[in-house]
Amino acid sequence: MKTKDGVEINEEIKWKDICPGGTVAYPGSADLFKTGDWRSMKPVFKAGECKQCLLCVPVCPDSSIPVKDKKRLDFDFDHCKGCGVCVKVCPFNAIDFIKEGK
Amino acid sequence: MGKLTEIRWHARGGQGAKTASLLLADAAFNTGNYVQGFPEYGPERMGAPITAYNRISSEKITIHSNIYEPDFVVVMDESLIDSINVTLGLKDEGAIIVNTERPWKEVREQFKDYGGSVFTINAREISESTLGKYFPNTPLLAAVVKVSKIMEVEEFIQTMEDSFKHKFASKPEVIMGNMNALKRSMEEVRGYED
Amino acid sequence: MAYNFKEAMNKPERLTGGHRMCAGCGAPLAARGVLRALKEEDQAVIANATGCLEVSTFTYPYTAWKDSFIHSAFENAAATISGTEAAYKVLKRKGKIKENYKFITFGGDGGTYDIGFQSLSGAMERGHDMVYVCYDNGAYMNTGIQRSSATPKYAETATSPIGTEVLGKQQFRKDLSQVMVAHEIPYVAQTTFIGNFKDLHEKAEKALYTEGPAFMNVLAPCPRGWRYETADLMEICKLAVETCYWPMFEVVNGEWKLSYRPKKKLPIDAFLKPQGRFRHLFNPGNEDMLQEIQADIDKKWNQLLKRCGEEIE
Amino acid sequence: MAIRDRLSGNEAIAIAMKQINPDVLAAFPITPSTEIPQYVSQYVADGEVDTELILVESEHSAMSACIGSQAAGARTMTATSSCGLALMWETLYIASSIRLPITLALVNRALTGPININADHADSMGARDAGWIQIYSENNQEAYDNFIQAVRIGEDKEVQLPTMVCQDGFITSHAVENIELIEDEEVKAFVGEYIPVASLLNAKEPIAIGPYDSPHYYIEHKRQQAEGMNKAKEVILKVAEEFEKVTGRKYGLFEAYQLEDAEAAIVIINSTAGTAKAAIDKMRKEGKKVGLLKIRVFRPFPHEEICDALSHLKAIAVMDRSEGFSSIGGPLFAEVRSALYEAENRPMLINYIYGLGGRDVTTTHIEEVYNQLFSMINKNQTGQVYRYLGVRE
Repeated sequence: MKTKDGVEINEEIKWKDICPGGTVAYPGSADLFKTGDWRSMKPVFKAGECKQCLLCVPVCPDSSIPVKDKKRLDFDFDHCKGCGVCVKVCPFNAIDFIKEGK
Repeated sequence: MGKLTEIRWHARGGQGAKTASLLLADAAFNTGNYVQGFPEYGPERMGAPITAYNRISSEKITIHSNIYEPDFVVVMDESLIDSINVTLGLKDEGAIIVNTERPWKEVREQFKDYGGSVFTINAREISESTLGKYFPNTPLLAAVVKVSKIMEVEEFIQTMEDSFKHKFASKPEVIMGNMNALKRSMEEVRGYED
Repeated sequence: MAYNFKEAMNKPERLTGGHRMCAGCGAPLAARGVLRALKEEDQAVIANATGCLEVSTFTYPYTAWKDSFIHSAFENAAATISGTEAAYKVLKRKGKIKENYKFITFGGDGGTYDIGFQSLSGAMERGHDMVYVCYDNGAYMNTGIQRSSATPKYAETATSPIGTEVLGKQQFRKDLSQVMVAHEIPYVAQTTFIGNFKDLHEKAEKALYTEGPAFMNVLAPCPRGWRYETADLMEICKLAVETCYWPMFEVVNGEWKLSYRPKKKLPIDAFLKPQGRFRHLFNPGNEDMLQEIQADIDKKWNQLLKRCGEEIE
Repeated sequence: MAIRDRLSGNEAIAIAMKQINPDVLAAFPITPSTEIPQYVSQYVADGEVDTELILVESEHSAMSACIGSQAAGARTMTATSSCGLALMWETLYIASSIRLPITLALVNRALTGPININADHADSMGARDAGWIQIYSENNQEAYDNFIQAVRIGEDKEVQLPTMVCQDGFITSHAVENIELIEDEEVKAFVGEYIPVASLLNAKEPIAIGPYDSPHYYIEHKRQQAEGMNKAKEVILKVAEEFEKVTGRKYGLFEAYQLEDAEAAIVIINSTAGTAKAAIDKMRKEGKKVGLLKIRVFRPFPHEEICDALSHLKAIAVMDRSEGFSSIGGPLFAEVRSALYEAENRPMLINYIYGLGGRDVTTTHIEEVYNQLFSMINKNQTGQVYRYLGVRE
């Protein structure tokens, strides 16, 4: 992510270059921040079992169940924190919940 | 600094001393003077004694303090005389103007310790007979101007007429009443036993 | 507009992942749920009171919000957005802005029930065209779980601890939704996350597209503060509703309407038991505390039924 | 063509607001600034301005609404005094840190307690580190002129900071005096159109304002903010120069009155400077070399310029109309003494705390101060540095 003047915003940025007032002109830039490594448990999407009821979609606190053409895709593991709420709401046991790294 | 005239007004909250000081400032301003008009700095409560001030000068005024040695004092409510030393600091070459129905002699007697001139004006009578109601400001303004000579009487009358015409455009009777009050006050303000 | 679940889910996300809320937090569900009710073509400005949601969704330089967003302080989110809304009105009038904007404020119970209550009350009274959404997790979670006026009676928090003499918070929670109804604003709703989010969605839609101020109180469980397993979020919400701890209702121009009536009201134990913050209530000798809570729930439920013109139990 | 008029300080600010025609005014009444939003409310009621009023429930909300509004790209103003400014304290910092050029008319009044409604600089001095430009006014004319200039100063691209324009409660806010107003069209042309650097309401570029800022970035943001204040000095002078072209009235960072050949001087802020000028005129006639430095811009503080202007003096009294409870003097004293550290020959320097809570200050008091300075010069001894003027001993 860069400032308007094209300077990369990272912990090396100098005071003259940093965004005035901390105002950020990149809506949704948190997408670049990966919270996937917070996971200790991991949901596993079983596409074959999924009936595309989408009940798992609104319960995800991390907006990590992408939907395209009214069908859910596999998890966005860049951001999924492994809370397991989706696992519990799935009426079809289409999401497994396993230890991360397995 | 050119000729500076300082005036202090005594009244009770709600009687219009602040307005009177502002009207005097207006009149003096309209006749080309530098002016200040300000109330005693603080809250104004109905009935409580209040003070207002005027500075009028031919040159720019920079002082921003209260007035402790006024040239003129105006007492809008004579019941204050018993409780407040209204002549405090008043210059002997100056004068005090009291709004009263009593004879001049009696009032003069009341201020026997004051070495300057004492003037009286019956603002109530003048106001009620010309305006039908008690609005002491116009008579008192006229009295102050007459006594203090801070502006030419002709100029004063002209500027007041302009301002009444502006303020009461739709009420010619009010303009007329005020002008009558003004002229009568100029004649009836009393400074000598006559 | 009738709720089409799949179409709602198909809308582009207006709150991205990559924010730093706890795993399993309820607050982002409230934010996502409300934002989904926006028409896609409508712009929004979101204000946020200081709190978990705010510090986690906008940590420099990462914002999780796709819409314009402003945070100024803890107690003034409603006042801040009222300034933005007023600016919009005048700039629109002057022809400087073409787009349609909606103004939404999110605040936790701390920023809403307590420190931000004055600014909320003022903004509602002034009649700004805005929606204030409280995500109520029943304590000051951002500072480490201290009691708020939304904390339920006898709940354990860091400032209402379990001691030898005193067990948890000693007061019942403030009924903020009712206080907001007393402001006589066009729309007040209380809801939480149930099933396919129809209730939240429809209420958000009404709140957003009713002219004037609207208030939504959304129960948003906090697994850390309430001490339950993160995966149980939806179950906890369901129990809150089925026990009538958190009834769902709306008040449209002063008319109360119950949104959901449990077929059989569950005893309050069902909601309290899964939560560690109430564990002490289930120790022998504390039965009277449970009874007291139940009696309070029953009383308030009946009051609500009456207001909504429903048959009293 | 200048318009000759007579107005109170509050009226003067209100007229300036009317001429500027801001997009939004958010305010809560507090004596003695109350009249300002009242007048503007009347302008709105009479359709004389396009301004959207937000009549909030507290000053905290007033500044919060100003933040929300200015961040939305609207030119925004407010007015307050005393405890009102104190209640804004938190949000003053927020406004300046997110670089919002809000304009605030401050009518200086003592802070409670005990409660007192009269002139005193405790309010603005308490906010001196909040990152706001502070401009002070001796009388209604300066309040008016400063307020119009403030809009330009704060909005300057190099500055992007909020500005408060201060005047003394009651003493100038409620006193009617002569004033020269600028024609409406000239004011409009002078302040120009507000073009925000970024706006919440720019659909092409949504922004996020007010982040959680970690230690990795916070100090860089503060350093950058400080640069805005550093740059403000030259912008203030540039704007003053343009203002002079329109009005013929000259403004600098401070005003030096009879200072050039003076031996004894006072440094002072706001209305008492006028009283001091009258005292100086009198004493000059008596052959006494007395002068005055009146602070116009307190933030940014013009250290070098003040040092240059004062270093030739023999003795100086710095006059503070607020206590700092530092036990060595008020805030203005601290600044002036610090500025004079760079002087080769430092004048003797004392501090007077004066006029707290509206205690009246006359020319006699000012003469007393000069006499004290001459006594110091004669004895070549400073004596007590931290003094009170007009307190009953």
